[in-house]
Amino acid sequence: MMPKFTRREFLKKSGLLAAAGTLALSGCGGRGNEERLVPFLRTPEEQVAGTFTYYTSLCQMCPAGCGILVRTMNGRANKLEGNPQHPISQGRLCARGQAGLQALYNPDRLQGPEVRANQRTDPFERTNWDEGLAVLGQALSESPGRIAIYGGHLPDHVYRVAARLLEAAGGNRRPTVWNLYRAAEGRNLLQQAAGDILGAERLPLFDIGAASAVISFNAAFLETWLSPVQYSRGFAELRKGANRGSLVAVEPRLSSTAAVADDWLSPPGGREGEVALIIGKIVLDERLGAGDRPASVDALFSQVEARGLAEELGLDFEKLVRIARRFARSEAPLAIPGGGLSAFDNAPAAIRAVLALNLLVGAPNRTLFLSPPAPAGGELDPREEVSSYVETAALLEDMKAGEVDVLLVADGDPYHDLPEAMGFAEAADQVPLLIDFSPFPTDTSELFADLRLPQHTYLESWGFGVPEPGTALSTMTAQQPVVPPVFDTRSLVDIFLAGARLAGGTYAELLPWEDEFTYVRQSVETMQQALTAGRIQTGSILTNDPEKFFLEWRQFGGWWSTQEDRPEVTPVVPSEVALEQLVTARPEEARPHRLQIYPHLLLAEGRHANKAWLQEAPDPMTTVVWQSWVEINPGLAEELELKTGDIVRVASQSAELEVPVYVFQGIAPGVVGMPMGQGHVAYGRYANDRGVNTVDLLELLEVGDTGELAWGSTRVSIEKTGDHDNLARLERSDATELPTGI
Amino acid sequence: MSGEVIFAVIEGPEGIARAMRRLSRMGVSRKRIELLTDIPYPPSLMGGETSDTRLPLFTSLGLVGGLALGLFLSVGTLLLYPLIVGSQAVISPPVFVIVYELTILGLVIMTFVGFVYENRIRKDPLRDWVIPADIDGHVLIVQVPPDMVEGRIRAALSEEGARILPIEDFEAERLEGEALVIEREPS
Amino acid sequence: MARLPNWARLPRYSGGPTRGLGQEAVPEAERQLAYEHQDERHEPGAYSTLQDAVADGTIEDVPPTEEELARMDAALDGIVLRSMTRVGAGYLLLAAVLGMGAASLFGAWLYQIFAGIGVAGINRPVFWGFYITSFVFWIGVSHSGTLISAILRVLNVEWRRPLTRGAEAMTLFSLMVGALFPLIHLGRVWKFYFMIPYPNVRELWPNFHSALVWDLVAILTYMTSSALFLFMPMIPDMATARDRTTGIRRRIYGVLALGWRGSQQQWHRLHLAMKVYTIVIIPVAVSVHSIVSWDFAMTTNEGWHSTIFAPYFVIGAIYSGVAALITVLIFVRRGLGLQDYITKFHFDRLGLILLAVSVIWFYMFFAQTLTNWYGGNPVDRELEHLHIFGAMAPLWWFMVVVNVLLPFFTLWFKRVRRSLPAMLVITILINMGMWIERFLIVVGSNVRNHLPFDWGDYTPALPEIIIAAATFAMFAFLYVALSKALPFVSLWEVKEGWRLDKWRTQGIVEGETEPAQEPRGASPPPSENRPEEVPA
Amino acid sequence: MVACYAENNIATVGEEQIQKDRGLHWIRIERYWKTEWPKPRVLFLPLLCQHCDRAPCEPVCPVFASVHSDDGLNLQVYNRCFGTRYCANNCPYKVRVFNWFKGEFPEPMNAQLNPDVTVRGVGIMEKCTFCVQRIRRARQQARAEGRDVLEGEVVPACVQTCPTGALTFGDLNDPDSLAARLAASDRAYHLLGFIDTEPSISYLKGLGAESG
Repeated sequence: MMPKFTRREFLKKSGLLAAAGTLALSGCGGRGNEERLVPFLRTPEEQVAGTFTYYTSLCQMCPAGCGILVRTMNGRANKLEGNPQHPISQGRLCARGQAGLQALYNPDRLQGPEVRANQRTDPFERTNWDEGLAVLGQALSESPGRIAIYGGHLPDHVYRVAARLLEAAGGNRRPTVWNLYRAAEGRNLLQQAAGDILGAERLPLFDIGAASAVISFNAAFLETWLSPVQYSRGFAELRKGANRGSLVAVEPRLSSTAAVADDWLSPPGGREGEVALIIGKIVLDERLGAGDRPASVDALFSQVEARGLAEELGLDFEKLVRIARRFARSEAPLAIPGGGLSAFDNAPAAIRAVLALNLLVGAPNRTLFLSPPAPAGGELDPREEVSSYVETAALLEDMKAGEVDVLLVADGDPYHDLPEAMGFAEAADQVPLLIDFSPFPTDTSELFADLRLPQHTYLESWGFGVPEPGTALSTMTAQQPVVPPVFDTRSLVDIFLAGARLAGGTYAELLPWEDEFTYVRQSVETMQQALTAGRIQTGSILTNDPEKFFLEWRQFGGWWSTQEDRPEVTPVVPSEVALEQLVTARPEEARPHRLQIYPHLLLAEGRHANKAWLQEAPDPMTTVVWQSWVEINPGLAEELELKTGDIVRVASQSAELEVPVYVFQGIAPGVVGMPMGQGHVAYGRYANDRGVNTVDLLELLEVGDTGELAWGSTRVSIEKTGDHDNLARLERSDATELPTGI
Repeated sequence: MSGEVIFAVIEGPEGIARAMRRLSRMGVSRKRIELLTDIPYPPSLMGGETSDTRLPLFTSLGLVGGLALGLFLSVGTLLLYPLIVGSQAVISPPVFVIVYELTILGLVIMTFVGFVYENRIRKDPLRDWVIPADIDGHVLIVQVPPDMVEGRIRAALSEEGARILPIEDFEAERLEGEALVIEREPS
Repeated sequence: MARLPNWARLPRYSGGPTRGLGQEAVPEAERQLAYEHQDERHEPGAYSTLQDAVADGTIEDVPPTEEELARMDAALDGIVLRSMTRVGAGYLLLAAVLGMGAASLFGAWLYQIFAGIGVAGINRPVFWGFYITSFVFWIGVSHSGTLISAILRVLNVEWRRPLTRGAEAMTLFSLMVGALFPLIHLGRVWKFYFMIPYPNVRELWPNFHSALVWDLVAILTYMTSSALFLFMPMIPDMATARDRTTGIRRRIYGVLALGWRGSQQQWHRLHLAMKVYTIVIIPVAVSVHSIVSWDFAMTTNEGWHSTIFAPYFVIGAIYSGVAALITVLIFVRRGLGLQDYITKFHFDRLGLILLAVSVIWFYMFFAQTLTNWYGGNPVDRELEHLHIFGAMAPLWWFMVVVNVLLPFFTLWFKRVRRSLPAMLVITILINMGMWIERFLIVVGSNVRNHLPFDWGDYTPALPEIIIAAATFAMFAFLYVALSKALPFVSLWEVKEGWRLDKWRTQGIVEGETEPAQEPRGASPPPSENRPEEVPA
Repeated sequence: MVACYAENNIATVGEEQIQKDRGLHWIRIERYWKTEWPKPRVLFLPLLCQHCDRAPCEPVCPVFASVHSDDGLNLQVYNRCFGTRYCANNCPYKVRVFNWFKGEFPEPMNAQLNPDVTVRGVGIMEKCTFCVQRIRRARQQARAEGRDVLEGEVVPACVQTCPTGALTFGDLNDPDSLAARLAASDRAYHLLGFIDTEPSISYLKGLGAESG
């Protein structure tokens, strides 16, 4: 029998032979050359091994859609970098993007399809793709109208296929894309408010780089909000040069965005919108409003009793005056209504108030724009749309009612990511067939899935993305496999297409593509046709040859316009931003603290908890790693006799968690802060049994009639347990003074 | 080496002192007398200094050798393979700590080597004789000068209270204790 | 006028006939003489009372006769050689227990090597912990022996004679123990040879700018010197052992005796070599601990970067060394039955030295602390605050109490100095304090630095604790094991001392430290000793 | 930070080791509170190896594992290091980190390792290298093309990835380079300058526009 002799082994052996040869030769030459080959006197850094090959691709570690470069050697990816030419990333990449390699090479990845025979408590057994796909195909064909797809983030090309799949299945469902991270982005509410004020229901484009004075209303735009890399570049632009722009942050918890701001205002949570009103009133009073502002906008602010309101919010009015003056007098002011505003039941009013402040100072079309349309117009739709909370809850209700026969978990980990009170566990128990497509074992798949069909990571599959909010350059980013698949996995689109083929009927009609590559290729051609049809004349790729276009599209990492294309904002002034709507208060004596939950800078809602790099990278404000924590004001700490690391019981109406305290200088009394992200039970070695799932604390309060979750309105009580945990963090002392000599 | 050898056992330092003086007056050179004692007596009591040793030479050699080695290591090697480290010249004064330590090390080791050499390796006409273990007292070994009569010396020593032992006892002991002390035949 | 009883010099004869050791059985009359003053002898302070009586002339110090001296010699040989040849069950048990203790060190070390250095409690910024603390401690203890014995030799202090061997052995053993620690603390001990200067394949020499290389060389030098310093004067005693044993022992001692016969030449060379060693070893000892201190003082770290460190460490080393010497002598005296050679008088003198050293040490410690405090460097201030009032205050105050107050308020008193239990407690406490002092320097300074973000703390982990504790067992084991092999009292030196004492009293030889005294003995020196009177 | 981990094959050590303060972060952002609640002001201090000209870590290494390169880098030569940790003690910035255990890269995570960078074993000191492998690559490339390394041709991973562009890298010997100009500006200062280690890294004073 021939021994199995893989290529790598061959290389190893030939390398050994070569080394032996060198030694043998040098034996003759006395003080031979083998010492010279790699003398220890030279450091290993002096040596470089081979030449790198770079591939462009698209980062899918968050929904922002940065273009990346992947550095590979010998078929292995070893570094991700920002694509310097890509309009969003421009050569930069955030920590989460960097960690994409650990999604690709995660040691806990599923190595192939797995099925479990009967009960959901049975262990999974490996199966092959034919059998797995057969199950999928059968399920699709047998359950028309009773199929649902869930995902926390579905890349545009996947969403499009998934939507078509559901369309073919009938039943009027669209893929459910929702979790707390997406809720914290507040896309839907921002879009709605933009419709109200900026005249188009589209995400606004905040050109921070062009601004000279920015007020951020609860926007963690340097961390997790919408498109952090792009905003960070903008922020760098803002701060650059002699005319260093200013940044004021209005938020109850000092995020790392607020930490680098010039001023931090901490009104009680949910009352940031009122600060916008106060600033607007001051601008009016001082006659600093922009000359070209819509006349009626003044009326929104004129009724505000600024000084009294400031006092009520506990803010220094004189300071607000200074801030307002600087803001309004600056050449290019910009007020950003952040995702944090969507956390409260007055979110629409608050966002409108902030956008109205922009109108007052003349920000529209100077620093405030709308996202450009997709390059191929509607041809590529549907693109990913975030569902509302109510839609998601409705899906769960349907499941509980037994109206869903097949749940396809295309991405994410609903059991972990959705608040416990929504009852995913209960709902999933009622679903006869749950297929999970995550490349990793997840809490959901471990507990509820019947079949696991692991998909490729984004570095192994094809795709495209049309970023939203993009930049002023309309873009279609290329995603391509940069390494051969590490395990026996398939791309999700391929799985869906294969399932559709097996199911036949409408499925095959609506999903006609042979495989993912053909699908992507065709989509690119669609776009190219749209371009050549004359809608956009300039662009990064100037060719009409589809072959060449596709090649260059992959080579440069996508197509993007070379001319800025900013849809004009045509302000619509609302009749009022009712002050009453802004007053949000749910005093509850039994639960004295408002819970401010926020997406973890590195772990997001928890999808990155299985990546060691991201677990080990410290949260910038607390420097905590590998853990959950609750941030409390030093005053409260004193009152409860708590110090950092003491374990407290945090209880809301929905749940009770025990978690270590971090005494945080940057959080107002009455608020406690908790990051999302930990508390997994079956998400691989790096994530399991680590910290708590803070999302479970949330009460299910809705934002008015918008159908969104007021995820910042939960109230909790805090109780000392007497236990202590040496909270793992980088800072070693509670000493807060500055080092000497700085 | 010619001439008879006399072995005398003398009790007590006073007796030895007397015997030594007697021998010296009889004209037996100090070099022909070997005195074996279990503790050191002041030379003034024991017939004067017998400073026939090259130990200082060894010590000096060690000193010079250690110094050279120290200089080579602390200056030479640094010049041979100059690597730059922060805030220090290639040869900086602190490296002379090494020179000092190695100088001392050389000195100490060579002194010991000298000591061993002198005790075990160096040729010494009277050193081949061993004291039998059960002899109580101090042993005086006298090599009779060629121009003297052995009997006279014997008599003189006996007069001073020495017990003259037959040479056969010593030879037997020498064979028995071969591995311990002596490998060489007395010439 | 009463006569100073011979037992004040005479070793207690405490056994039956010692055939096989080449010794005559002691006659009954002799035994009677030995026991004559037994009660008196066991009375606390009797010995010193007698010494005092000699000093003020109420008791006459009559030199022993030659016969008495011969008996004293034989009894001393007997005690020492018997302890080298007799192995009892108690001894074996003790050796086994200590041996297991010492073995646990290597067990823990092996575990650390295979598991990774991380099983120790060290971290960033406390990169050095128990290991370096122990290293400094043991190197410090090693200073006792050589330094005490060399200085006393240089000054010709006669009472040193029964002590030197034990002190020198202590130096060597604690060096052996201490030198293990730089190895134990290495991250990759299997690459230790990187530090040895030889022309290697890596074409690289060690970096002689590094205080650690100084350490290596200095400890090598010190270890060699002190080993030879211990061994050289042992050669005549090895010869004695050779002559009085049989079989394998005889062969081994024969080899170790290096052909010693006791000829005048050899004695002369020995004296010469010892003179060289005695002079040379004092600066070596000083340099070794200076260099150990420079491991710290050469850095930029606050709490370490101090010019006083070299003398401070040296005096600290002598301090803990003298204390350890007293502790060890108490045990050795008991274990080897040397009560008549190592007497309360010795403890009295050593106690005085200890007192003096403790005061000097306190002076240095105070100077160091005061300048740190007064200098106002924020990190120094923080460190002092941490030590004196902060988390490390219990350690610091313990150290101050046992290293400053305790010796000062006890060692002034003769009764304390002559009470062995008191001395045992005091010296053990002093060494605990000195261990803590090293801990406060090594770890206590590393926990704070210029960047408060990187302040740290340190909790020793089990392997570190085991290893640090096991070194004490190892040290004791070396002592116990080698006490069966080596003569722990320098036979010839003690004997020489008795003779010199006698001759000085008789004015035959001049004392080297004191002027020649008038012969005080009742009987004049034998006329035969005068050269001019020697009959023709 | 993560870019640094990816570029330089830094192992993660896990929660327990971080609790023992044994993280291997080559660059860390130290967060200081200039003032505390109720008016907290934060200062972020990115701390990485300062590549001092008069590096205190270098002379103390007994085996020349910490040496100066000809272009002024402060090198750590892993295969020479045997772990005395003396250099780390002597570093005023405490930026040297130590491999207390062997770093783990369970299959298939080993595939992500950068082939240019040695994977360190147990008992070895490591620290920021300014991504020396990138500098070497650029230099070889430039040499092959018979030119000097151009400004901006090479940047360490952290500088490359930092979204806010807070870090600038360049040749201080070239007075026209951006880095040299910034280092010469009035805003530039050296961290712990009083120790006089002559670091290669300059920090720029912030121009805060605080309003009360």
